[in-house]
Amino acid sequence: MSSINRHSKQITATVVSNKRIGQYHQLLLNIGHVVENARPGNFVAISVGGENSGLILRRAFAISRVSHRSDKGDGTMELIVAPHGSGSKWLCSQPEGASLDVVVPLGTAFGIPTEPAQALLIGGGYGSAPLFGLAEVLKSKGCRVDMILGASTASKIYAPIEGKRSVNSLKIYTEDGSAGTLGKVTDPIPSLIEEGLVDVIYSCGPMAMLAAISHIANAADIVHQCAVEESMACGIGVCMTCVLPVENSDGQIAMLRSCIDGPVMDGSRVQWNQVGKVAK
Amino acid sequence: MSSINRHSKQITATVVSNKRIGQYHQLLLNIGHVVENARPGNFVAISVGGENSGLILRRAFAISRVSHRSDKGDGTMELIVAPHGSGSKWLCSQPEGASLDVVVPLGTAFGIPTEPAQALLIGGGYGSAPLFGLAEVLKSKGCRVDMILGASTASKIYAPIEGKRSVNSLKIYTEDGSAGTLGKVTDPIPSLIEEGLVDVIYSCGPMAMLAAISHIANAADIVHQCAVEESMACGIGVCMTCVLPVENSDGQIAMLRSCIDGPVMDGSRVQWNQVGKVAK
Amino acid sequence: MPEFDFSTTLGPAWFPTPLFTASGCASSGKELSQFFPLRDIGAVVTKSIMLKARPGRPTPRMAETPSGMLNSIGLQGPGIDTFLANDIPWLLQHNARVIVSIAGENVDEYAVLARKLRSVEGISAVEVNISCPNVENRGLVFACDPQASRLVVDGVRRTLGGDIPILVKLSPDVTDIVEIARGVIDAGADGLSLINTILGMVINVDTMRPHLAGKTGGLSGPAIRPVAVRAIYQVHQAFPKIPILGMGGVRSGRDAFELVLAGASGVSVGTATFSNPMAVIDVQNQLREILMSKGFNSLKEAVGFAHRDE
Amino acid sequence: MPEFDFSTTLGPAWFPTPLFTASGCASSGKELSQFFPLRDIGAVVTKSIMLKARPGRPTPRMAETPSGMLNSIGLQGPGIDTFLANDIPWLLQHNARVIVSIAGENVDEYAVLARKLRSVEGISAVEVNISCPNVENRGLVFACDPQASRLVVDGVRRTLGGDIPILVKLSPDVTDIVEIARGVIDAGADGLSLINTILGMVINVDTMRPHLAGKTGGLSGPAIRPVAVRAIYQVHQAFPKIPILGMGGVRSGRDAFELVLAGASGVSVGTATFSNPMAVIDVQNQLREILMSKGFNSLKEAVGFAHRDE
Ligand SMILES: Cc1cc2nc3c(=O)[nH]c(=O)nc-3n(C[C@H](O)[C@H](O)[C@H](O)COP(=O)(O)OP(=O)(O)OC[C@H]3O[C@@H](n4cnc5c(N)ncnc54)[C@H](O)[C@@H]3O)c2cc1C
Ligand SMILES: Cc1cc2nc3c(=O)[nH]c(=O)nc-3n(C[C@H](O)[C@H](O)[C@H](O)COP(=O)(O)OP(=O)(O)OC[C@H]3O[C@@H](n4cnc5c(N)ncnc54)[C@H](O)[C@@H]3O)c2cc1C
Ligand SMILES: Cc1cc2nc3c(=O)[nH]c(=O)nc-3n(C[C@H](O)[C@H](O)[C@H](O)COP(=O)(O)O)c2cc1C
Ligand SMILES: Cc1cc2nc3c(=O)[nH]c(=O)nc-3n(C[C@H](O)[C@H](O)[C@H](O)COP(=O)(O)O)c2cc1C
Ligand code: FES
Ligand code: FES
Repeated sequence: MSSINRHSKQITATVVSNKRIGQYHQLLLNIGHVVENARPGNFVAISVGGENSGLILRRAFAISRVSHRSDKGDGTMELIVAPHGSGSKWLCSQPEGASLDVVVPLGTAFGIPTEPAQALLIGGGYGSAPLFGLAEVLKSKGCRVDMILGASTASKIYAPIEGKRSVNSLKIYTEDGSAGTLGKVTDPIPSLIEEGLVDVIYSCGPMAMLAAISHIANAADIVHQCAVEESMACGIGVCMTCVLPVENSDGQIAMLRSCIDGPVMDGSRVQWNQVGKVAK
Repeated sequence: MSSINRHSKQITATVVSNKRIGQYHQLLLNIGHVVENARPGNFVAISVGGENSGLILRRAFAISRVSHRSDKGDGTMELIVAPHGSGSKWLCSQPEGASLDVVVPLGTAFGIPTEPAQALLIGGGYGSAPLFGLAEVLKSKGCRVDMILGASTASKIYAPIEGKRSVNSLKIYTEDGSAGTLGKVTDPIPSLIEEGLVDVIYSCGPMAMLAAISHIANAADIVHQCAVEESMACGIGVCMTCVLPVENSDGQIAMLRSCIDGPVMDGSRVQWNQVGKVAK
Repeated sequence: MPEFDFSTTLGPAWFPTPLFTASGCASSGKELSQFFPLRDIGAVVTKSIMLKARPGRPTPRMAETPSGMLNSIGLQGPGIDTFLANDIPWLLQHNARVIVSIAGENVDEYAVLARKLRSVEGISAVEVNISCPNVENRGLVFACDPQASRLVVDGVRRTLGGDIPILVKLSPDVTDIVEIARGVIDAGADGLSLINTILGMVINVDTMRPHLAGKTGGLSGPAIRPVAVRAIYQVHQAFPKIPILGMGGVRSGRDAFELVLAGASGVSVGTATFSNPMAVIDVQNQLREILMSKGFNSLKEAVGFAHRDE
Repeated sequence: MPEFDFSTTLGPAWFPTPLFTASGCASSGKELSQFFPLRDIGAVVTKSIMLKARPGRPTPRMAETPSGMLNSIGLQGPGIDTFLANDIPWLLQHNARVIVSIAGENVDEYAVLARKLRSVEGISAVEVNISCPNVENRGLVFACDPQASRLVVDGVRRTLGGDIPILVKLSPDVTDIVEIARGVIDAGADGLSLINTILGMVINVDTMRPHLAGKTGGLSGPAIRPVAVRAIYQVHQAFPKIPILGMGGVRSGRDAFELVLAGASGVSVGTATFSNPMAVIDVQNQLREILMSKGFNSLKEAVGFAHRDE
């Protein structure tokens, strides 16, 4: 824990652009050189509603991708935001040039293999966002990157054209068949594993999806790093609202904070069937 | 009372322009044909802070001037806003094109003489705002209009060039002498009265100023219509927070609501020395 | 499909819709009638009226707080006789249903007020505001004293007879609101109004003194909604058959729905009217829409729905 | 001109500044040390620790409300032994001043906790959180029961001896907070912490059930500030010599100043840290500036200043 959030800073970020993509908004924020410390899997926490807001808590969003030009001190970060409730809708309504109060970067990052490996990246809905940044890093380390994205319907698939450059293959599944194959992201995993194409699984998306992937990965004894999403009040480990039951190294179940012991966690240790319950 | 607020409407108004003038902001709002019911002395109540605002009460502002082109259905209303606390500062930060939630018009209006008369208009700080709209109306009725404006310092004097067209004379007083004459708006009143130049006094500004004018007007037995300013929660007469001790026609002191029995009141009836106390 | 039934009952009183003004937030009704026809809502709950005319507290009487406000009006009003002579006839003439809120300085005064109301035709219910200081007991607020609140309700009940339903309005500023509720139900309340304001204070950082002339004031508005929901939930759980008129921070149909799910048969809108003169009507329309979209056939099906399977 | 004196005392304990974390809003301190050096603030008030390790309540544990939030953590923690072995040494090593908050399930447990703390070097004070259910009395919260709260404090006082100052943290969910304060002062409290959260509930309009797994939760944040100011004002008026550690909705120096004027000798920042990791430091700097700009020579001059001339 001691190293978590060591590089976190509360900064004022400017909205460089705000584009609607399907049901999401792609927000590009200038966060300066802080960008250098952002790793795939990290998230940010943003104040919403403006100065006199009655919404007092920050909202958490995964960092999708970053880019920087160290010579100019410029660093941009991309977020993919689904307009859900008041806070995220406010965020989606912010015009170019608006200033945002952001704490960045937060939480754990995806672990990167030290040797080139075959990586399977699985994203549900806006959960695909951080996977594109991850894919770039994996690719640069010489990994093979296969990606599977799913959602209920086509407009909830986030798969930008630029992003596809970093992946070796991309499969899309929708539950209504409006894009890609009719079905779920979990459908093709077993055969990919069987074909020996999967050394490690990375995933991000709804908790039920992460649980299903864990089930498959556990059975095949494949490492599964997943980015979880629990309701967070503080995002920095001080409030204890975001806990999940997770098995310790000594085999005991503890209620760990998904904001600082996560969001990236070892899928095999999360007690998926007990999420929302209390560890005994 | 039954006719008060009969024409009030809750509308969405667009900011046509927002200009800084001295320490104030001049806001021009398009309020459509509602403008036809606005009379000098009326005020408006505006929601502040945006959709998720923790500022739950409307802010009250005097209507400075209105203009309309009935052929186009356009009607604009000008407000002069002092950036005071969170709400008024938010309002002053609204850009051209922003939408505001406004209830308009509210409260009593200045009474207009049925015959041409000599009117003295006295304003303190942003209290001059409604006097320019009033001056136009008085002028159009053939009245002579003398105006005295005062403030602590030059930047708190609001006296637009266009406004000066509707007045026969304009005197300015500042407490630090940075504009006009060093002194208070009350200084010249007695001599004007003595010279027989004053049939009726209209005033708007800080309560202490209104009290001082009332004192002079009472002594000379001159009608004094003043627009008071009390802290208001509702602005429409339902909360009882904005009360002032006022003498009834039957000589009794009652706690009247300055939002619907005002803001324009008969200065001679307000019990200035008991404001903030309770009528016995 | 049967038509949606939006009506509600508070004890023996029937109302076509479950939306009401909150006492003290609609004056006597006239002022709001400039914005919508009063007969369109469930009923107007009038500002608590006392025996004698009262000037109320000195100003400042209000302070805005985060998502809320404090008020300290001190029950300014014309006294019951003037009220009955002027305000009630006006309301009835305009086809408004009326719930009269009463407040007294001692136990007897409540009974006297009830006696004056007894013969008045056309009143739908009486709301007994017991969140006022009992001058006979060191100014202790009736609603904070189980014994005193029981006595007040007992007196009103005996005087009114069984004709006019009695709603008793409780304060959340108590250790155990269920206990206070039990007392007033035993004493004959037909229903409960929950909640009155929460005692608060704002200090003016310029004068460095309490901002309100009355020093403390009552906190209302969205800030207190979670407290209202909790109080309604607790009391409905303890007394599921006693109708509750809920209030506290409601400014949208969604908020009203929350109170209904917790156990409110009717919802009063108070502070929200200050920022939106049409609030009661807007909330009413939104609540109807939400209930229908959730598949309820009537308001009554939704009352206390959050307690199901327990 | 003498230098401005920002220091404060809570009973016999001295602190260089009057700004503290609020219990449960800074975990054990480590996490915040990524954002500022803990020694820069008055002290870290640790999350209430119980005798045994506790997993806390199921999730969801929080809900945002207008200008506030509800929490229902259920005192998750490692138990006092692990806490004393790991957290306290870490804090002291980093030169943080420490106030340890304790919570028990019955009167004895508080005394046992006090015994464990007695021999620990370097603790500035103990905050006794009595806003927890007493398992031996139908789960009634200690702080809502004058007798139980008195017994708890009495036990802690006897066990600790006179060395470590005791602050007792009260709940605002009572009919008369002054009465509860009187009881715990009589039992030996050196100071009071005011206020803990207010009991509330949010109903999830999608599931149409209480949103929190624990159903009710504690309301905190700016929404409750007027209640905190009122409680501090009332208690300071009744016991002007008893130091108060104030908390409830403070997110700026202006807010902290309000609590100080009402009578707080120190101010804890809780929920504001969730939206601003640097909140304690920011509030501290702003408060110092405000006090100086108002012409105070020391914090102490401002404590309770709103009560002057009464
Ligand atoms: C680590 C992490 C990464 C996330 N990444 C993304 C992302 O890349 N894109 C995206 O669109 N969304 C993301 N989310 C979800 C996003 O935080 C919520 O959609 C958002 O907080 C909802 O706020 P609201 O005001 O719109 O909704 P409301 O429902 O009004 O929010 C009310 C409260 O509940 C909390 N809340 C509600 N839903 C969620 C949720 N799903 N997760 C956490 N807290 C919630 C809010 O933070 C707020 O405090 C992420 C969440 C977490 C924890
Ligand atoms: C009838 C009327 C006409 C007014 N006309 C103008 C005008 O033309 N130009 C202008 O700049 N100001 C005018 N004011 C004053 C203006 O309403 C306040 O400056 C404004 O409400 C302050 O809000 P705030 O959020 O900036 O300040 P805050 O101090 O943060 O406000 C807190 C609360 O107190 C109330 N309040 C604070 N100061 C006043 C005040 N002076 N009068 C009434 N309520 C107050 C606010 O409405 C709010 O509810 C008028 C007030 C009234 C009653
Ligand atoms: C200005 C004001 C005056 C009030 N006067 C009364 C009153 O006379 N009698 C009463 O029972 N409640 C009174 N209340 C309390 C409200 O009826 C209501 O219970 C409370 O404000 C919570 O609802 P809200 O948040 O919707 O305002 C008053 C509230 C306000 C804000
Ligand atoms: C998530 C959370 C956890 C809390 N845990 C504790 C606790 O363990 N012990 C305690 O005495 N108070 C606890 N509190 C109450 C706070 O210390 C504080 O009294 C209250 O939140 C009001 O202050 P605030 O508005 O600044 O948060 C907690 C509050 C929150 C929001
Ligand atoms: S969100 Fe506060 S501890 Fe994780
Ligand atoms: S502001 Fe509400 S009655 Fe005047």
